[in-house]
Amino acid sequence: MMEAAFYSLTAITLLSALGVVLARNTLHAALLLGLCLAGVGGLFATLGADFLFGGQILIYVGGIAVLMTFVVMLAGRASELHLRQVNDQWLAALLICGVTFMGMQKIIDSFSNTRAPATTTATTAGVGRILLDEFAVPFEIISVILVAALVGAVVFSRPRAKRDRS
Amino acid sequence: MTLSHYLAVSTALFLIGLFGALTRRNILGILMGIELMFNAANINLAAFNRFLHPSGFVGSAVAVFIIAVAAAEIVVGLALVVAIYRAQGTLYTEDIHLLKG
Amino acid sequence: MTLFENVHWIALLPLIASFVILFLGRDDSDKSLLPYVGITAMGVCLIHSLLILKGFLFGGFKPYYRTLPWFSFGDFEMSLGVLIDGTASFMLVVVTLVSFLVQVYSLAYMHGDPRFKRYYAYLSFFSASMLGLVITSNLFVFFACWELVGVSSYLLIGFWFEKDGPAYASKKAFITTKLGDLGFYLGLMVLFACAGTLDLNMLAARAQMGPEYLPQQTAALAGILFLVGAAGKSAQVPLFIWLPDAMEGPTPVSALIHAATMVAAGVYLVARTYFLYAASPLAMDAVAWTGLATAVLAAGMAVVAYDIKRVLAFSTVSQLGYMMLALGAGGYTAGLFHLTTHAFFKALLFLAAGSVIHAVHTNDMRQMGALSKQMPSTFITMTIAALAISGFPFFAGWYSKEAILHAVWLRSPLMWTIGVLTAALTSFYMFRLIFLTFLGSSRDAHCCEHAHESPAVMTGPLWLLAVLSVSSGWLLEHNGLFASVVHFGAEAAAHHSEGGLHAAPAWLPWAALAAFVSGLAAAWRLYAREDLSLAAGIKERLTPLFAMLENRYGFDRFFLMLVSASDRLASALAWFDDQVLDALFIDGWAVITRAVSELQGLFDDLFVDGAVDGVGIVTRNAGWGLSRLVRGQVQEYMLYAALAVSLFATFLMTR
Amino acid sequence: MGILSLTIFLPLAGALILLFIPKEKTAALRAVGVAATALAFLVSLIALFLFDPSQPGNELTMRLTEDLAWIPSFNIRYFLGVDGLSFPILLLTTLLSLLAAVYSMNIQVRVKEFYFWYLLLETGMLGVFCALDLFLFYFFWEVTLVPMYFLIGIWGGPKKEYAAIKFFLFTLFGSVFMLLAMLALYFASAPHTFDMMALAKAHASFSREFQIIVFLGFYLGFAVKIPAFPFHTWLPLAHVEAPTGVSVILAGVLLKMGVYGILRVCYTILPAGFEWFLPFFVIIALINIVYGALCAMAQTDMKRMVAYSSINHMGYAMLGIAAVSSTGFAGAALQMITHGLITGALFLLVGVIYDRAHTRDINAFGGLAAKLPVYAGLMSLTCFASLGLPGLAGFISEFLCFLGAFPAWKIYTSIAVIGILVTAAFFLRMLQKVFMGPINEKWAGMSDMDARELFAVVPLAALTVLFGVWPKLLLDMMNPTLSLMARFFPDMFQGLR
Amino acid sequence: MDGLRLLTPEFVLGTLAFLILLADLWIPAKHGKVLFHLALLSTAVGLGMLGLSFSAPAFYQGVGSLWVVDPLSLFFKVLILAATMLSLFLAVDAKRPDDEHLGSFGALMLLSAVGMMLLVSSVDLLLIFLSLELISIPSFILTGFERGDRKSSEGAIKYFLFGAFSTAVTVFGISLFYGATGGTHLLKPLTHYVDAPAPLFLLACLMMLVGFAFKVSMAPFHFWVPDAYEGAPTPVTAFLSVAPKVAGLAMLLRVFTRLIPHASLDLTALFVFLAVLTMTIGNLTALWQTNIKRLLAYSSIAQAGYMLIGFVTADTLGREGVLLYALAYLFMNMGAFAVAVAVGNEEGYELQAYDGLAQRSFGLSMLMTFFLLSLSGIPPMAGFLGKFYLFAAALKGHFYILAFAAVLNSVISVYYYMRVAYHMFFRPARTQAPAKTGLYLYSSLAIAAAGVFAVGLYPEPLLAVIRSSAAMIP
Repeated sequence: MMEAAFYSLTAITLLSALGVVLARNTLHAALLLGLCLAGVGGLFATLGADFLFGGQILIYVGGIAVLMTFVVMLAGRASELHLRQVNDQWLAALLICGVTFMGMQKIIDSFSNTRAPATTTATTAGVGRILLDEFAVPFEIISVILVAALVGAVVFSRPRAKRDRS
Repeated sequence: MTLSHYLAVSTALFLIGLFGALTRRNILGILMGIELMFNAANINLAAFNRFLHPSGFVGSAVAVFIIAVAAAEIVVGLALVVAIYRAQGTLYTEDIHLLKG
Repeated sequence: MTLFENVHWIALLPLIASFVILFLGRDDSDKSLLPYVGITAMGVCLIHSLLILKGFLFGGFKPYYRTLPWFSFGDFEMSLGVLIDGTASFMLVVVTLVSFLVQVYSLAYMHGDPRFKRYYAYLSFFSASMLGLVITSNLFVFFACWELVGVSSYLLIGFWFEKDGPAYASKKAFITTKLGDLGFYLGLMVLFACAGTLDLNMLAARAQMGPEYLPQQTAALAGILFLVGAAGKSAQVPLFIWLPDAMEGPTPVSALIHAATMVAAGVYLVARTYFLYAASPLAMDAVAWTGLATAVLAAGMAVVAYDIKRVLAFSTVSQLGYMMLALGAGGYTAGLFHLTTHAFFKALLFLAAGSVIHAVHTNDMRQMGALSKQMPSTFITMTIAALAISGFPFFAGWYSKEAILHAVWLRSPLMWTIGVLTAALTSFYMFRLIFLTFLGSSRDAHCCEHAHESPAVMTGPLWLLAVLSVSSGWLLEHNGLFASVVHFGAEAAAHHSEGGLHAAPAWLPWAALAAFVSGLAAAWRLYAREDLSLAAGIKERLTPLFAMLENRYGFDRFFLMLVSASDRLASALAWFDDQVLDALFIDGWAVITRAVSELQGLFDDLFVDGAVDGVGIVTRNAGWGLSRLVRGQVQEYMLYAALAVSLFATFLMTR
Repeated sequence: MGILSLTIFLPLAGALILLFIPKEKTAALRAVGVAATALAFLVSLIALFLFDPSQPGNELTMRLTEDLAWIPSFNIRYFLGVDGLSFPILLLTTLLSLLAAVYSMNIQVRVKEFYFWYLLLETGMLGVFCALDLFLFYFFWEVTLVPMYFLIGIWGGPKKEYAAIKFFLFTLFGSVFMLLAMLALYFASAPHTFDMMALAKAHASFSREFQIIVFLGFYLGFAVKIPAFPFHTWLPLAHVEAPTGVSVILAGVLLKMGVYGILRVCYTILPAGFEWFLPFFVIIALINIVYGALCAMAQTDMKRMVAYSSINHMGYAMLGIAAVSSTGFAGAALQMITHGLITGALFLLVGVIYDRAHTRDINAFGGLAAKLPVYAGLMSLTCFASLGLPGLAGFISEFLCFLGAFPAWKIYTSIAVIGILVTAAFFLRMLQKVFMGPINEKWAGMSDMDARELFAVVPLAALTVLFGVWPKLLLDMMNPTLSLMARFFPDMFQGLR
Repeated sequence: MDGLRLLTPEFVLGTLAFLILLADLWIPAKHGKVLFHLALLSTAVGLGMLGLSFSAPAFYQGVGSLWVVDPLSLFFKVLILAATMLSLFLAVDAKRPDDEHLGSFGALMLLSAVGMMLLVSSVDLLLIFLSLELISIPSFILTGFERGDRKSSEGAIKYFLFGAFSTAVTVFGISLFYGATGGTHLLKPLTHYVDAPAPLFLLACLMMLVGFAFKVSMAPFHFWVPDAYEGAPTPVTAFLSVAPKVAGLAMLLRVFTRLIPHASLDLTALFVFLAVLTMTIGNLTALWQTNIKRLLAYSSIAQAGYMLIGFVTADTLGREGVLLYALAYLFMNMGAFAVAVAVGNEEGYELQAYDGLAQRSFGLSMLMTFFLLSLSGIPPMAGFLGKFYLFAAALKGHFYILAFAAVLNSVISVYYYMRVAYHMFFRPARTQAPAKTGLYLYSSLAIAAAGVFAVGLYPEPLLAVIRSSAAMIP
């Protein structure tokens, strides 16, 4: 059961991720991103991280992916079908990725016998507690960061200035 | 399921994201790639929390922060993208080359 | 002994006079009275010198030596000092006398020259340097004066600097003598390194203490190096090349410098450092052979010269060779005796030649002829001088040459043979000069018809010198007067001078006389007539020989080649410095940055472009170094970062 | 405030005053500039009376010392003092600065900046010769760079910018290694110090290998400054492009910093390193002498020729040092002074003719002696002094250098005398082409030297003659120090003795 | 949750930033400058609070849960606020297209500064990560603040993309770190991991480093620097070139020399390489620049390379060197940017704008020369002493290659620094009008110049402060 869930979610996640980076149409990519993020959420669920699962679905899938899609549609012309969505350095990038994966293999293999302990705890409460206690200051900071980001959004989306210096 | 499986998935996701970030010609594509990389980290955190350090919640908590930061970054990023698109009508990186040398 | 205590004034007075003449008075014309300052100073010096000489000859003066510190360096001290012995006292008289006469003579000769005053300043300066050289007790000061003599001769030879000839000649003279001076310079170092002093008295004392204090090699080395210096100044082989050119200077200058004084400085140097040569047979041989070679080679060149002053110049070189030969053969007294007598008759020859030139405004003997009637005084005095130099019995030159040949015979009959041959040549070319100039027919009417006798201020010195040329030999030889004052050490003098007379065969003087007569006869046969075709015929038949003689045996060409070679070397080095060495440093790091950019280009071509479009390597990599790395593509930046991380990771994981 | 500080900082004070004078008031600016240098000169003359050259004891005794804590964290002190080696150079510096400042009154553009940089430069130079703390030494050393950059770059000749940056980079290149070497010494000493005197006392505690490496660091800094082959290539350009007054300072003083440093730092603190390097050093000296002279001979630009002759002359000083004997040291120290005087005068004189003719090409002139007797006289005097004519200062110093070096390096010294001949050759050729021969009618209207020029040149010429006939004046000041220095390491440099 | 009081200055400043944001809504654009003054006031208040922390160490210094406040962090906080203040000075007198959103500008700068202040105190990876984000996000926005300017947007997007990218790598590293140690805290005993680092731990450290390196513009993570610096409004460039860089260095010093010493990870050789690479790339590339901001950007990369020396040597001397250099760098770089602002207001930022500046504004060009000379390490300016300190540290720690490379680099750097001087002094002026400056610009110039000379000429009092500031609690 778990294995089936894991492998199917993995397949969804990785395949849609490949779609995100390879799709010629940016809109497709954005939609696949949503799917991929949902798949990751599913993986969280298989790990028993239900708080994370909720957060992932709400924020990522419901927020980020949707926002991304909007922007893609907004910037319609830019996401038109394009001859090529991949630039000149794909070979180098591929090499880097391949080499890195082979390097990571050693680390990944070292955990091939690590299985999950039997007991799982409901994480939501625990995470909530830690956020308000040990990580209270970071929690404050994240709110400041979000405000700053909002200010940024406001600044950037002001109407264009009268004169263009370039 | 062993930890290796999850690590393999996260690594793969990370590298796919990396590949996307390095090769997409469209700024939005790069952004999406970076998002994938963030998610790979989150999988790691959740998996480590579950497999190696089940007694605490630090991993999950950190993942929550990462999700929030990613959201903040996306907000800024998308605002910038929109601004650039309005100014220049393009989102292709090779068209954005006033600054170089 | 106030004579001795004030002896340094002999050098200082003309020096002061020189500065007075140079800096006082704005009038540079011949109206200026300042030259008389110089003449007066020289007169005083002359009297002083004569008094000293008299003291040595008749008053039993002992050599005088006094020093005072000049400066100290490190652990050593350099002293200023005077060392007056018999040799120096004779030298003093010779220099002051000739200098005085030349200054008087120049009053007329240089009359009308725009830089009349400066001429006298230079003359006084020269005399001062020369006298300083004579009296000093320290080889370092000797060298200093030696150089100053050189520079004043530079100024005097180049006195008419508006003309290219003198300008060139003065430079040539300076450089050539400077080349010799390097030897002197190194010699000083050799001696100083060995003895820690350059004081002549101390060095001589050291030499007498034996070879452990002055090793034979050191003595030989220093001696030969000094000989090189002397060869430069005294125009010995192979450094004689400057002297003929130096005739571009005013004739009185030639008389002063190139006859009597400066060129004798080399001989004087050898004489002053004779203890070195006495300690080293090798050095002695070097001196002798150099002298001999010079004597005969220069005589040969004198035979073919037509410039009246050049004949005299070569003659001077030849006679200086004679003196060197004498010194090298151990005839210390003989050499210096010849130096003294030669100074008189050679000065006379030059001044007389100057008188001729003054009259006819040319140096070329082919344009002269039959001047004896127009210029009787000059003719007579010059003939006297010619007789003296050629060794006419009982004239001054006869005595000194006899003494030399004696000394040389004792040393080596071969040298003697060549010496006699040279004497014959001397007689030949001297009378060739006399006959061409004063007898025969007037070959260039334009030159000769206006010729007239020079004024008394010029002929006066001529007559005085003529008297000396005739009498000085007998006066000094008489009773061994000269040898009693001028000798090297007690035994040496006895052995070489007096003792030698008994060892030589009796027919020896007759051989010299025969040489004189044959030379005179040959000259008479060839040149004492209106028709010179016989001489021309000989010249035609012996063209290669004449060509060689006229080319001065190729020495000039050799040195010119040396000069142009060093010029070329200099240009090559300058080019190297400018184009290679400099570029190496300046472009060095440009090369490095370019190499870095090439690497980057390689990387680009392999990975970034390789897959799709090969933008030409050339266009991409031409130039801008690392900044090409930043082409404004953010993904490239990321690529480099990712590459770095994966490289570092691989590096970390695999070690 | 000690008298050395006063000397050093008077020019700086002048520079600061200049900043408050409007740039249009050129007369006032010039007056302040010259006055500051003159005051510094006067103060240094006063110091001459206070200076005691004697050296009792076996260690160097510094005179007129000032010692204040500056950066105690690094044991860095404001430590000034002079001895028989540095004090004459100090006097030379103030004198040349004054004369060059007077000569530079003909600068017409940007007078304020000129004197500002100029005075700053003087402060730096004076500091270098007084500093007894390595840090302070380096501090002043670097302070000289920047003003020189601007002085060459703003008021120089056609290639001034290139020359300026080349000078800057070359010198900095050398000096940064000096910085490293200095730090290495600091850490090697116990207790850590930059005090040159203390370091010299501690020299035995540094291993030979360490000394060699540190020596090379210092040498690089000094060699560029001297300039020693092959680091000399900045010199011809910088000298040629710099304005006359600055060339004088450059050749007269800045080059001395290198030689001074070799003696003060390399020799006293790092004898083993110096001993190791000596065979190379003497070869470099030889190359400097012969190569410099030959390069000079190939030049047709008078200034360039003089510049190369500086390379040659500094070679004599290096040769003197290579002797490691009191005689050689005396020669080198004297050579520094005499070269400063003579080459300073030469540059001034070349400047005089350049101001009139706007060319320095030797072949462009001819027969000027008749037209400009005073100029010709001074020029000949200076040229003869430079080629080592007795009676003029260069002769004594040159001779002492050779005399000192000969016992130690017979072959090299014998070859090096060729330099004398070549020097004579090119100076005489220059004299012949410029002053002799038929007059070039183009320059018929040329005027002889004016009062400003004479004021700048005549003192130098007079001193050249004075020290030529009476070198005792200088040597007595130097001798105790140099003899002591030569005795420093009785059991080293055996091969030379 | 203990030790919140230690962060009082940060809280106060953050609150003030929010107040300014609010005020921005109320104050009309034409009085926008008031907001700058408010921001300035806030920095002054922040500095005051820091003064308080200095004066009452028992209360305001100590170990908190995720943070520590020790002399080292306080020193850097002062530095950061000073940089912020000077940048705001420049912002007041810099030319702007309009006066809108000036409150946001000031507030973002303050927030970024708060992030840096947190960063230098952090001893927890989560806090470090969030501080980095708090620095970065306002920085992105500030960089793109001149929305009319395409260069500004372009700089911002490049900065953002590269920043987000390196954040992603860092986050992955943090996740691995969590996996290896079971937490994000750095204060708990890590000896087990540090003494025999597992591949996982090593990789974690390496990937985390990417984000840190990005912040201090360590090569090869420096590529964003010139683009962002050129595009950003000049006061922002000044801010970015100093504050985040020194903050990042402080964090590196704490984390990788004390908590996880790089020597024990055998990473020292790598850091030597990176330090050399950073200064060399910075300097060599700067040689070709014709834009003053870009030139200063590359120069700032090189300067970071010098500061890394102290990080590599990881001893007291090196740390003191970093502190001193950071302070000197603050003065000299701020000074240089102040001049750049003054000239750039009318003439732009190409080097041609500096042609003949000496004839137009003599004082300005002199000051610029001094700042540049200080940057290249010529006495008697502050930069020399800083370099001296760092070179000394390198030699003392036997990092000869590093010392060698550093001195060679400082020679190379002179070439381009002096090229600015070449334009100012050697080229003829195109106009005669002096460059426009204002009171604030003058004050910042004066402060910078005073700092540069005071540090260079009489550093002893300062060195005492630095010695005491080099102390770290953990």
